Parts: sequence; structure tokens; C-alpha cells
Amino acid sequence: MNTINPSISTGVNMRDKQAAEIPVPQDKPEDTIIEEGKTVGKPFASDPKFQLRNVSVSYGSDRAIKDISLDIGRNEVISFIGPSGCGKSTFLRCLNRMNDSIDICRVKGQLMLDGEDIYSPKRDVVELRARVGMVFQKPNPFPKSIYDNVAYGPKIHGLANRKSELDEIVENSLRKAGLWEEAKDRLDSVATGMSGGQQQRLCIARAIAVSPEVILMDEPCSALDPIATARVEELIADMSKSYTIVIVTHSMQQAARVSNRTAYFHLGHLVEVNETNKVFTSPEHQLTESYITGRFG
Amino acid sequence: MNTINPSISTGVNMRDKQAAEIPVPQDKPEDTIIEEGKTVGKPFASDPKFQLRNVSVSYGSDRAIKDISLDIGRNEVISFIGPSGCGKSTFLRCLNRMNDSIDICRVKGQLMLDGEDIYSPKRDVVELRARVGMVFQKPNPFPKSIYDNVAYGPKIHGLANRKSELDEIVENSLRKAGLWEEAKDRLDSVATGMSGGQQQRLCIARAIAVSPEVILMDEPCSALDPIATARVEELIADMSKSYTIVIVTHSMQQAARVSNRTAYFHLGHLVEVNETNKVFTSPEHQLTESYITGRFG
Amino acid sequence: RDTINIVGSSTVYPFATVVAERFGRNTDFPTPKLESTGSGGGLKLFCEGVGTQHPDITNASRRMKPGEFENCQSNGVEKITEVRIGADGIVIANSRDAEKLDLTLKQVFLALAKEVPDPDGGDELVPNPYEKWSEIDSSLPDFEISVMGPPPTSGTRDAFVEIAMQGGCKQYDFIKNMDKSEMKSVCHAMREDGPFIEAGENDNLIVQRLAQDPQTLGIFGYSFLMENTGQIQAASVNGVEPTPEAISSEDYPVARSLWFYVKNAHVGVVPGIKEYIAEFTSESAWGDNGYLVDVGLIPLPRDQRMKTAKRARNLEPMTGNEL
Amino acid sequence: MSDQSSQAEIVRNSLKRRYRKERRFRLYGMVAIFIALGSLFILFADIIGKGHTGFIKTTITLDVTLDSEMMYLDDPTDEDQRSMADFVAPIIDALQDHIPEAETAAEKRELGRLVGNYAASEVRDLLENNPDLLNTTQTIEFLAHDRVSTYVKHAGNPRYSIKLSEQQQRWVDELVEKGVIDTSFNDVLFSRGDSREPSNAGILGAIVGSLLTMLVTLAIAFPVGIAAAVYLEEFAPQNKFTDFIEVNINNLAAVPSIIFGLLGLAVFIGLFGMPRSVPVVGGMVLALMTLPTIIISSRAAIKSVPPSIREAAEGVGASKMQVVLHHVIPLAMPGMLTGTIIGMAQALGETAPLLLIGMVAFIVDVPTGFFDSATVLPVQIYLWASSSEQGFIELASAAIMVLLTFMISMNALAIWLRKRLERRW
Amino acid sequence: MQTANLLPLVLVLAVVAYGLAYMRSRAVAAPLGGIRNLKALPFYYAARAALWCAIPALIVLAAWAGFEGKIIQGIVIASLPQETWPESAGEASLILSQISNVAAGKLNPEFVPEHIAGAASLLENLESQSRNFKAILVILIAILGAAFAWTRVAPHINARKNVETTLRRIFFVCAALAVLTTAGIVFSVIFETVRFFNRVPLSEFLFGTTWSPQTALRADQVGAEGAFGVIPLFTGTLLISAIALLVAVPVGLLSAIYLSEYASRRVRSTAKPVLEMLAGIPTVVYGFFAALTVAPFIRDLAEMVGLEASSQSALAAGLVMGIMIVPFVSSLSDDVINAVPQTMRDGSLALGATQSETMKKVIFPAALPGIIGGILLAASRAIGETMIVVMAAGLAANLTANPLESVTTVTVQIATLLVGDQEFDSAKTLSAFALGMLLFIVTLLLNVVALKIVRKYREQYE
Ligand SMILES: Nc1ncnc2c1ncn2[C@@H]1O[C@H](COP(=O)(O)OP(=O)(O)OP(=O)(O)O)[C@@H](O)[C@H]1O
Ligand SMILES: Nc1ncnc2c1ncn2[C@@H]1O[C@H](COP(=O)(O)OP(=O)(O)OP(=O)(O)O)[C@@H](O)[C@H]1O
Ligand SMILES: [Mg+2]
Ligand SMILES: [Mg+2]
Ligand SMILES: O=P([O-])([O-])[O-]
Repeated sequence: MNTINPSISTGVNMRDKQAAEIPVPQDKPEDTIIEEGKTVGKPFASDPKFQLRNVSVSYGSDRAIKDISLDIGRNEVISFIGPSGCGKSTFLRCLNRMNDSIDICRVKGQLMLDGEDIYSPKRDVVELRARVGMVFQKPNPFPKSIYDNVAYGPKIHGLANRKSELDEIVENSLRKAGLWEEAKDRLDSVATGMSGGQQQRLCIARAIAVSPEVILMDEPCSALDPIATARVEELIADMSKSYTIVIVTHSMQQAARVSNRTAYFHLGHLVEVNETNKVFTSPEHQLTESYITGRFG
Repeated sequence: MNTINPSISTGVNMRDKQAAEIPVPQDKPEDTIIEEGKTVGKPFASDPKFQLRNVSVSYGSDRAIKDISLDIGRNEVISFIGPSGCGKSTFLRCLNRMNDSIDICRVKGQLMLDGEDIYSPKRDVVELRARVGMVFQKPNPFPKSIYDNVAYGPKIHGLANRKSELDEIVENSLRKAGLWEEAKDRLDSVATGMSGGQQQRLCIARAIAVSPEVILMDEPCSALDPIATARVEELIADMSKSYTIVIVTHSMQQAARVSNRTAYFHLGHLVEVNETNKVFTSPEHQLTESYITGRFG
Repeated sequence: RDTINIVGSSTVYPFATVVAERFGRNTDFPTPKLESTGSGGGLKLFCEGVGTQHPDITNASRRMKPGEFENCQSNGVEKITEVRIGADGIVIANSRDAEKLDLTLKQVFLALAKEVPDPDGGDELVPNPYEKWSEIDSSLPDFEISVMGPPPTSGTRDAFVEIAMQGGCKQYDFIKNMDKSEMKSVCHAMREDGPFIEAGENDNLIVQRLAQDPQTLGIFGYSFLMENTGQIQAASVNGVEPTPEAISSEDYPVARSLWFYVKNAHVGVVPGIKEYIAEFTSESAWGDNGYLVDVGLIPLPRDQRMKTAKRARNLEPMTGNEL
Repeated sequence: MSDQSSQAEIVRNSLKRRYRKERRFRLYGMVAIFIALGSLFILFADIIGKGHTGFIKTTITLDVTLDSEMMYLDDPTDEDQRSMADFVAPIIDALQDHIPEAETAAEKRELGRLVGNYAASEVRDLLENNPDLLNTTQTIEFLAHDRVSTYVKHAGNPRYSIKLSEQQQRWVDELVEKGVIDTSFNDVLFSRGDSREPSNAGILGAIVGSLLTMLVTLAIAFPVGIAAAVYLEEFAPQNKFTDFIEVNINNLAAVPSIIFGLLGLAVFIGLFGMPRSVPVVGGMVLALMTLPTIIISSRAAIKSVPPSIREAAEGVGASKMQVVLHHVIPLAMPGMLTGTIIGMAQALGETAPLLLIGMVAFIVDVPTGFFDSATVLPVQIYLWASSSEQGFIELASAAIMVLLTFMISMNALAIWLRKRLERRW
Repeated sequence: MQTANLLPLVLVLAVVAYGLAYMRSRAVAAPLGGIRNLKALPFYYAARAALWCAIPALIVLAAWAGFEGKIIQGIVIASLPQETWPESAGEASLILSQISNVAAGKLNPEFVPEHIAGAASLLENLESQSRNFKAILVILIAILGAAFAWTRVAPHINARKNVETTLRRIFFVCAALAVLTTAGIVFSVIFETVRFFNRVPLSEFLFGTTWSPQTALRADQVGAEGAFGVIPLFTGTLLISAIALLVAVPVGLLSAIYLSEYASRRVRSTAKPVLEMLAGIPTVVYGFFAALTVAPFIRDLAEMVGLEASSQSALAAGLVMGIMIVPFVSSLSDDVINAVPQTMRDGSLALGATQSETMKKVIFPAALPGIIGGILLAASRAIGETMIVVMAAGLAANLTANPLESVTTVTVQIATLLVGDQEFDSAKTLSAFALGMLLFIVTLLLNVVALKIVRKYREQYE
């Protein structure tokens, strides 16, 4: 596990820390508890893969993400948690510009991957997405065979020279996603005829088949049974050696198990970021605490 | 909580209980461990809402459900657990004949709701589904406004005499599903523009708006954050006083929290049914145990 | 039904419509309804019977055939008045940018027939070998034969084949001496290897094509020539120019008569039929200075007009023998 | 992981090639659109180039003295007198005021041919309706004769044969100079039925005919098409008869339109005894012709409604019919409208089947009902385009523009609806 | 009252019945504790009442309108003096027409025989009586129907089922209309076709390689019946349709793809309807364009490269026809491409696929069934088009695969034979019907085969 050096943490955070220590009356409207752009904890990393500064996202006139700054370290696993509708998916989709396909969505701020601007007009989106893979909240297999679903990415990127190489990639990816046993006999059948969990794992297999540097996972295990979940978590642990992984999850146990850092979102604000065990054991912000303590699972 | 009287449990189960006690070698193909139609535990109830006997479901030539017999008691909450792809959703969808819409799906066996055959040709499917509501695994809101989504069911069933009554139903349902606060200001905006978790809660609200007798929930909380999950679980607890609830879940904690009985499915077989705490503390069947002990979540 | 229904030839249509419109304007009767169905189609509808669902009058760019007359009779359409209204010339024209041609019927036949007498002499028929006009006669220009004409389904084509082709063809004695049907099959067959282009029923299309392509000739009715003298010019045939006088006097060889037929049984039932006939046969319509001449009708000689008009107004029925 | 970086390398290296492909693909798309739009543009330019003069009319405005002696008319209310009167004389007289040089009878007749064929009727109608005007002087705007009109509009263009004598040309030039002959917007085109004189001809009859016919077509084809598509996609059991229906529909799409004319002739006119040349029959024939287009595209649209929506509705207890009426049809409506738009556009431009059921007729009176003899715009265009008079060729092009406008406005509503109903899910 | 007035009246009655039944069902429900205690929504009771009110009344109205004329005419004719009774149907219709023209004041009664004038007043009488009876009867039936439905507004009756069953039947009838149309087409060509085959043997028709019906202009003219071999017509059809599709499919498909995936929303929403205008331009316009612009251009071009080309060519007709059918492909494809869920696109884009890759490999296959539907429609239209071919490709039935030569198609022959100067009983005219029949059968067979293949493909895929 990588150590995250909060070297860039600024006075702003210090101030917020204090703010968090002063108990805030419960009946005060939530918005006033969070100051825009102020994040408690350690939002910055020493060796950042992503450097995200003052990111705001709006759908038409609704602001879904409000002035968030965050670093994501190299080979780090970071979890995004927070109540439903707080903007986790939205923020995640900024990281590989999946928001481009939503007409009304506008992204502001500075987003850098390895020091290069993600949203620069010169940026090559295809290369970006090949490097930053994604697994979506709702499984979305293509209406093709299972094999073709997984082979799709490697094929378009020309990762395999031979059919046998492709077969190998497909098998490996399915294995890693824990779907090989179930799928090996029906590689040719249509993927949309699979169960929800199978589809989700297929989407994971599809994403890792192109070996991206970063994998964004939007609730990857929400449709999975414990065994499959375990396998995915193992996979995450495995990959964390060489990949950067961002995972949105509703399961705090899962966040605790897999991630180095955890970021807590609230109504479009990034309220607190810190080492995972810190967040779960001694959250600094009042909102985080109240979310954590109502913990379920 | 209702007591479930395993009065109908037959010798068959006893035999299986013994079978379960004999350790089965791990490398033996799983199929041989489960005998078709044999279920360990207490599959039958004294005051059944559903009586399901020798139910088999096949998709084309693939059998997805293999000769399952089960009772679901009145005002009982029962959880279906099991690895992904084992047939939980398929079985659940038999209970309100949602499988009818899949051409290749064939259901055999006897399925009774309140003593009346569900699959009888004379059966009015519409009435059945009005009585047996459903929340799907993937949230599927109509591409209409939030209000219209919830109001749809009450409207077609004539549950409201006046607009104000309808408004009330909508508000109540959204409240129960824990969506009212987020949605009240945007009741007229299109439901497909909501976050995944919001959509899922909307689907729950839509299902309970018609006040069915039975609610089938296919992983209702998979996209929900802990707070929303808690609210849904509260809702289930609430409703269990007067409703029969069948819930498919991957979270054993959830199953443990909300359900009276738990049914464990495996590869299309119903392996074990028992009081929830029994299943989680001292499972009778080898397969159940191995699933439980690898618990996560 | 209180409106006169008229069907029939597309050639007569422009004239009949002018009459109908005047008739509608100048009398209290409703303007007759005119359908352009082609001569044969019109006669078919006309002969289907008496009764309001059948037309009262049909126009034709050729005379009724005995078979059609019999068909009429057998369907109960017994009394029919025949009215010959004037003449129409079929012209062979080309663009004004090209040199004016002077053709003979024989040359026309040699240029367009499917089979022609062996150019090397003898009474043999060979598939048409001529590619250029100059091969037929050295006085003709040296460009490829390319003639656009009406399709086999039109009355114009019918008349052209019968008058021009057969006229040229009969100048060969050995063909003339063949038995009748064999002779016709030789004379009436147009070549299908390219130089003759069937162009559908739209004569404006031919006119415009001619204007674009000076080497192409076109075959169509006189009225299209008259309306487009800015762009095209007509070839003289056998040395005669297609002028109204020449056509009317039948000096111009490729001329035909135009007709209409009235169902006597409908007179007095459908109001206005008699008055319509009177309008059509009035001097102000079909006379030498009548309005029909303005739109391209070539009038009959005055004495014939008088006779025809009298017969028509008296509704003298056909006997069938005149055909 | 070396695997990762080497793969990143591969990806990067492949990018150039893939972007070339991407650009090429995009270019193909643009070229395709360009070809399609370009063709449309050329066609439009062609039509407008030929037809814009059809929207211009040439008029001769004269101060006509309605002298009773000159006309041999004492009592304009007397029908016999009217039919014997000479209504041309006052017009020629009025023209002579401007062209005093025309003196001989022949010259006067030439002069009289400058005004349209129905100028005399105009004078007559005027007097018949207002007998008091006898022996007064009226300023009347006459339509110029077609030849004058062609001359004025196309003077100097050799493509148009000018059929005026030298003398007449001189006169016309003079009259134009004096402002007696003038051109203005051709309102006649939109206010009258067909006529054999181009300057008198209008398309109002054809427009009304098209409107009536299209109403019948739409009223039949749209509901029936959608109902059939819904039945086949949602209710039809999988059996031989359904297959039979399906094959039939696909086959009808390939049946040449003229065959539908035969059908109309044999069944509607022959068997049911409906009249020829009327909009109801035309509309029904065109409806049968458009049905397959609507059914096929509606079925495609229904197919693309995601099953999850159906499940959602069925899950709350909606009946099959409710699912269809409340969800499937609204969601499939854009596609259904596309089929309808294309089908109606096709029907609006169709000629062949109408020829057989007698809608290719010379009809002067504007139809007033579904059972009045009528013709439609494309047939009117077809008739004019095959007339010899050059005035009609212009009118045909003008009528094409009107037809296109008609089509655009008919579709605009449907397209607007479609745009409103369209959404991605 | 006129039928034209009765129709809206019945509809108004139906609306009233709807409203009354709606209110009644609510009234019935109120004491039971709301509409939830009804077996169906008030809407359905109301709709049923409207149906009961309208349908029987309309049927009676239609029947009355269908028979009224015949019956009245019978009575009028019978009232005439026996010696003037018509001998044939045609004569009868003449007399009736005369009578009705007199009755309508269009013929002066003084100029017609007295018995006709008498019959005219009888006719007027009968017609007004019939009108009154009809109005009374229809309104009565509408009210009775509504009243019956009214009595059936009861909580235990499931009106929804009634209404839905009726609707479903109506839907079925609509679908079955296709079959009726087919039957109608067969009916309208079968007799002539049989007569044609009495003269020309089937084998010559099917396997003959020359089509030259003009030699049979007249029975008395030529010994032979002319040549009626359809093979050149079918090859011509094939050639021209193939060229048209070669233009329309790529252009249409690529346009659709461009519009739905690349073009901005604004461009798309204008370009699509603009393209649709291509389908609505009258074919005469295309014909002139093809014949005057495209065909000469092609000939000049061909001659420049040393090829021989006819001034009318299959290529010219095919190209222009291709442009005409572009919207069939583009609009329908655009719709189905647009209907592919956004999540599919996201899935592919997230893997680093370019838009074109996403399009080609994911969206296109998913949209394929709909796209094929559009292409089939376009092909159908191409087969059925006449005007362009007549003007640009000519009427010469050459048996050739060379697109630079002039060819003709089946439908063109049908059209020219039917619209041109037809002889009522010659093989030439009859051959049009035989051609229609044959084309019908051929496309039917092709469709059967297509359905089989699609089924198979679908089975494999599932
Ligand atoms: N529409 C379908 N067509 C064919 N096979 C299907 C279909 N739906 C499900 N199956 C198959 O039936 C089996 C049971 O699927 P089901 O969806 O019931 O699983 P599940 O227990 O709900 O799994 P999960 O927890 O992943 O949702 C699986 O093997 C699946 O592939
Ligand atoms: N396409 C869209 N159009 C408009 N608003 C949207 C759209 N997608 C999301 N939103 C809004 O943006 C806000 C953030 O949504 P987002 O999907 O990021 O939430 P989330 O944190 O992922 O929630 P969940 O855990 O439920 O998935 C929500 O209020 C949502 O309604
Ligand atoms: Mg989300
Ligand atoms: Mg499932
Ligand atoms: O219509 P036609 O004059 O060619 O018979």
C-alpha cells in the first residue's frame, strides 16, 4: 500500500479541521456546514496521478459538483462514498470525460492526469479512455456474444496479433473478474441473456481487458453476491499494485477493505478525504461522522 | 414477527438433513450434492400466502430453476440469497408472472397465491400484478416525470378519486421510499435524469404506491447508500406487519436484519430454507455453510 | 350526374379542354370533366355501356376500329355520333442549332426499321445496318442516327408507324407484294438496337432533349413544334414542310385526323351535351380563325366542317360501315 | 507492469491509424450528407430557375368605355342580347387609345389578341353583375395573353419562341413603356382552378384536391398503420397467420404503386360502385399504398422500446393494452411519425395510381367535398408538364414549388411533434 | 338529415355517452368508497358506453347508406308506366339520372316526358322520407346502445376487459387489412391474367428473352402475337434497383450515422427533415433531372473515356432513383440508431473506442434489424418506381447487364401499357396484368424466403 503524503495539505484544511471540531447545531441547514471548495482532511497527494482543482460540474443550471479539489495518488485505491445523488458518479465520469456524451453537462476547473490537462481541447479522448477504464453503475453489456464483449476493447486497440492471443486476453480477463467458470461454456451466447451479477462482472472483465492504467468503478459490486464481490475485491487488491483505482461504493465495509483513502461527498461537495481507517474511525467533519455512524451494510 | 410452523416439513427434509451432515468431498461436482427437489430446512409454512410446488423454469432448453417447492407465509419477509446466476431473479419473477414477457421462458409446476393457481389460463395477470408488486434489479423508471412515475400505478388502478388524493399517494410513497426530500422540488423533471440510487428508490416508491399485498424486491438496495438502505429496510419492517415481502439480496447482513426466513439457492436448486438466524448461525446444508462462511459485504 | 364526362385521347385533350372551359364559362352548364386516358382507353371506357357511370363522350386521335364498334354495340352503346374535328401532323424535328433536314419516307423507313432491304441489292431483308444518316443517302448529314419517339402505347406512335414507316416501306415492290400481315410485320417493326429511342409519353422531354443535343431528331405532334419554334425546327418530308395548310390538305404525308364520339343515349339525360357539340363545331372554335387554331389544331377544310357540323348537331348515328 | 505500459504504447501507436479511420468515416458521413443535400439543392435550383416566372402574371390595365352601341347591347340583363353582344370591341377600342396606329380590321384583331382569351368574358361578367355600368368608363385590369406574357417575361431569351408578330412586339414594348402592361405577383395561380390558358390557370383546385385526398389518406393510413404495427409486435401470437400477414405487408411495400391504382379501379370503383376521379377513392388507394411504409417503420420503432419499460409497467399491474397505449406507443411515436412523414410525402407526390382511377382529369371547378371530382397537385404537374404551351411548363415548375411547400408544411407539424417526443434512454 | 351530418351527430352522442357513463361510474363508486372498488376505471365504463353508442349506430348508418339508393331507385322505377320500364341496368341508370337531374332542377321538367317528371317528385319524396327515417333510426340505436352500456355500469363488471378486447379486435382487423389488400390486388389482376395466358403460353412468358409487345398492336395487323418474354424486364429491374441501392444505402446510412452521432442537435433537427423532402419531390421532377442533366452527362463522360453509352442509360435512372430513396434509408436508420440506449455508447466509449468504432461495432449491429427494414423499404420503392425510368432509361427491353445501355423495368412496362393507348382486349394490354401478377408473386416469394432467413438468423443469435 502506498503511503500518501499530505504534503500539499494547506492551511485551508487546517481551518476546516477546527471548524469540524466546533459542534454544529443539527437543525442548521446542511449547506451552511460545508463551505464551497473547502475540504477537510488530506485531499492532496505527493505523487498524484490525477490532480483535480476547483472542479465544478453542472447539468444545465443545476450544479451537481461544487468546486472540488482533490488529488488521486499513483497506484492508490480511493473510495468515493456518500449519500445517493451527491455527485459521486458525476465526479467519477469527469475523470475520463464520459460526461462529454451528456449534452447539458458542463465541467469547469482544472483536471490533470499525469500532469496533462484532461479537458484540454487538444486532449485525445480515445487515448485518455484507453488509459482510464470504467465500469458503470448499471451493467451495460453489448448485445453481442460474451466473447465479443470482452474481446471488443483489445480488438479495437489492436492489442492482440493473433486469435490465440485474443483468446488468452479474454480468458484472463474473465478469470480475473471471476466469470470464467460460468462463462467458459457459453462464450458464444448473447451477453444480455445473463443474470444481473454476471453482466456486471462481464463489464469488469471488459474494462480490464484493455489493461488501463486507471480503473474507475461505479458501484461495481452492487449487483454481486458475496463470493463474486470477494473476487472483485481480490482483483482490486491485485491490481492496486500497478493500477490506480477509483471506486464508488455504498458499502463502507468494502471501502474499508479495499481502499487506501476514502472521500466523502455530500450534496456535490467533497466534505472530507482521509486515510480510510481514519475516516471510519475518527472522521473530522461532522457530516462524515453522522453518515458513518448510521452505518449499515 | 410471525412464527412459521414447519408442520408440513416432510421426511424428505429429514433425509437431506442427514445428507448435509455427511461431509461431501469438495472436488465432487456440485450437482451431485443437491438432489433435485430436495430442500433442507423448513420450506413449508402453516399459513401460506404462496404455495409453490415442484416449480421448474427453463429458458429454451436451459433449466434455470429445478423443481423447487416452497411456501411463503402470510405477512412474512423472506430473503432469497445465493450466488449470482443461481436463479433468484428467475424464481422471483414467477411469483407475479413477469416471466410471461420472455418468450422462451417456460414455467412448470404448481404455483398458488391464496390457494388460487397463478398460472391458470383464467388468471387475470393484471389483477395478480396489482396484488403482487415488484421492484426490479436494474432501476427502470419510465421516461416521464417523477410524479407521473409514481402516480402511474394508482391512476390505472383507480386508487385516487381526486387529484389531491393522488398527490397524497405520491407524496406518501416517495416519503416511504426516502426520496421525498430530494424529489419534492423536481417532481416534474424527467426521472431518467436522476442518479442511480434515486432511480432505484423511485422504483420502490412506484411499486408501493399501488399498495400491493405482496412486494417482490430484486436487490432493492444494491444501488443505495447506507442511509437510503436503512430507510428501505425500515420500510420493509413497517410493511411486514401487513404485507408479504420477498427480497432478493446479496447482503447477508441485510437478509439477517429484515427477514424472518432465508432461502438459499444454488445453481437453480433451492438448497436450504430456514429461520434466518438459523441459516446464518447453523446452516444445515454443506453448500449453505460454505457460502455463509465466505461472508462479506 | 349533371356534369358531362369526357375521356380519351391525350392528343385531343388540349383541344377538348379549351372547348370545355369556354363552354363552362359561357353557359350555365357546369364545366365538363375531361380525363386523358389515351384513345384506346377512352374507347374502352366509352363502350362499356350506357348509364351514368360511363362517359358521355370520348376523344380519339384515330378512328374507331370495327372491333371497338362491335364491342360498343354488344354492350348496348348502340347510337354513336362520330365527329371529325381536324387534323394533326406528326413532325420530325431537330434543334435550330443543327442544319435543317429534308427527308423522304423511304429514308425514314431505312433509318428506323428493324429490318431493311439489303443495301447491296436483292430482295433480302437484313437487320438494319445503318449507323449514320450519310450511309442512307450521301446528301444527308454525316452524323449518327438518333431519333427519339413516342412509345408503342401511344396513338402518335401508332399513326407514325402506319403512315410514315409503312409509306416508306411500301416503296419497295417486293415488300408491297408480300401478303398483308407479313408486310405489316416488316413495315411496323421499329429498330431496337439504339438509334431509335423510346421516350415515354412526355413530348416536352423530347423537345428539351433536342434543344440540348443537335444531333438528335424527335418525333411528336405539330402543336409541340408550334409552341417551341424558338428551339426546334421541323424537317420537310418528301419535300413538304409541315405547315397547317399542307397538313390540312394532306399534302404533308404524316398527317392524321382527330375525332370525338358521342353516346346518343346520354343526350337529354346529362344536361349540356348538345350544347357542347354545338360549341365544339362552331366556327369560332374550330374555324380557320377559331380559338382552337390558336392552340395548334389544324382545321378541316371549310366545306367538310360544314357537313360534319350539321351531322353532329343532328346526332346522326354511325352505321359501322364507314369504318 | 510492463504489460500495461507496452499496451499503452500499442494503443498510442495505433491512435494515428485509428484517427485516420475516424476522420475518414466522418468524412464519408459528411460526403454522404453533402451528396444528398447537394442533390436536393440542384433539384431545387432547377425547379426554382424554371418556375419562378410562374409566379409572375402579366396584366394590361385599360380604361374601357362600355359603350352600348359598340357592343350591340342595350340591356345587360337580357341573356339573348348578351350572347349576341361583342364584348371585345370596347377592349380593342381602349387599346387603340394607346396604339392609334392600328386601324385596319386585321390590325385591330391583332391588337385584340394582346389581352387574354377570357378578357371578353370578364367584361361580360362585369356587366351582367352590374348592369348600371353600361355606358360608363371603367378601369379594368385584364390578364395579358399568354404570348404577350411570355414575351414580356422572356424578351431576348432565344429559348422561348416568341409568337408575336413584329408589329405586336412593337406594340407590347410601347405598352410596357407606358405602364399599361405590367407584371405583378400571380395571385391567379392561387385563386383558380385549372384552365387551358396558362395565364388563367391556377392550382387552387389541385391544392384543395390534394388536401382532401391527403386527409383521407392520413385518416386511414396513420391509425390503421399504427394499429396494425402494434398488433403484430405486441399481440400477435406466433403462428402461421401472423407470418402470413407479415409477409403480405412486406410484399405490399414492393408492389408498384400503379397496381394499387388497378386495385382501386377494380374494387372501389368496379365492385363498390364509387365514382371516378374523387378524393375519397384517391385517398383510399394512396392509404393502402402508404400503409406498408407506416407499418414497417412503426414496427421498427416499437421494437426499439426497451423491455425494461414494459416490465416496469407490467410490474405495477398495467394490462398489456395499457402498457402499449401508455408507454410503448408514446415512446415509439417518433419512429411512427417518421414512417408517416415519408409515406405521406410519397403519397403526396404520387401520380401513377391516380391516373387509373380517373384523377387525371381537366377539372376547372374547385372541389368542395370528398365526393367532388378533383385532381391533385402531382397530377396537375404531370398534366402541365406534358402540355405543349411554354406557359404551362413554367406553371408546372411553380406548382412543384407549391407542392414542396405544401409537403414541408404538412411535415413540419409531424417533425415538430417528433422532435418533441424524441429522447434517448 | 344527410349522412354527412349524421356522422358527427353520432360522434357527439358517443361523447355524451362517454361523459354520462363516466359520471355514473363515479356515482356508483362513491358509496362503495371510491373508484378503487370498481372492477375497472371509470374511463373504461365510459369508453365502453361510447363504443356501444357509436359502433352499432355507425353500422346501421353504413348499411342504410349502402342500400338506401338501390331501394329507392327500385321503387321509383316500379312507379313508371310499365311500357317505359328500362331493359338494361345501363338504361335504368340513365332514366334514374334523368329523373334525379329533373328533381335537382338541372333539367327543365317541361322538356322531359311526363312520367319522368312525375317520378322526379316521387323521388324527392322518397328521399326526404328516407333521410328522416335514417336519422331517427340511427339516433335511436345510438341512444339504445348507450343506454344498454349505462345499465352495465356496475362495480362487478370489468369494463376494461371489454374495451381492451374490442380494441384488440380492431387492431387485428387493421393488421388483417394487409391481407385484404393483397386479396384485392389479386382479384383485380387475376381475370385479365388468365385471359392473357390463354393467348400466350406461360413458358414463353417466363423464359422468353425478348419483350416486344408493340408488334402485337392489332390483331389484324401482324400474324404473330408479339414477343412476351419477361426476362429482360426482370434483369432491367434488377440492374436499376441495384444501382439505386448502391447509391442510396451508403449515402443514406452514412448520412444517418453522421446525423445521429456527429452532427450537432441543431444540424440534425434541420438536416433530417430536409433530407426527407427528397422522398416527396414528385417523380416527374426527378425524371426531367435524370433525362436532361444526368443522362447526357453520363454519356459524355463515358464517351470521354472511350466507352459506348446510350443517351438513356440504366445508370442515369439508377443514380437519380438512388437519391430519391435516400430518406427511406437515412431517416429510418437515424431513428433506430438513435433508439440504441446511450449506455451502449458509454460502454464502448469508456473502453477507448473512437466514435466510428463504437458506431461500426456496437451501435450498428444493435440497430441492424431496423436498418434492414429501412433498406427493404427503399428497395421496394426502387422496384416500384416508373417515371424516372421511363424518362431516363427508356422503354427498350434490352437484355443486358451493362449499366450504360438503356433498359426497362417491369413496373415501367406495366405503367406504359396501362396508361398509354390501350386496346381493350389485346395481349399487349393484358400482359400488363400478367406482369403485375408475376411481380407480385416474385416479391411474395422473396419475402417468404427473407422471413425464413431472418428467423433463422434470429434463432442463432438468441
Ligand atoms: N432472459 C434470459 N434468457 C436466457 N437465460 C437467462 C435469461 N435470464 C436469466 N437467464 C439465465 O438463467 C440463470 C438464472 O438467472 P437469474 O437472473 O435468475 O440469476 P440471479 O440469481 O438473479 O443472479 P444475480 O444475482 O446475478 O442477479 C442464469 O444462468 C442466467 O444466465
Ligand atoms: N443526466 C443527468 N441530467 C441531469 N441531472 C443529472 C444527470 N445525471 C445526474 N444528475 C443529477 O446530478 C446529481 C448527482 O448525480 P450522480 O449520478 O452523480 O449521483 P451519485 O452520487 O452517483 O448517486 P448514486 O449513488 O445514487 O448513484 C443528482 O442530483 C442527479 O439528479
Ligand atoms: Mg451513481
Ligand atoms: Mg438477479
Ligand atoms: O392519347 P393518344 O392520342 O396518343 O391516343
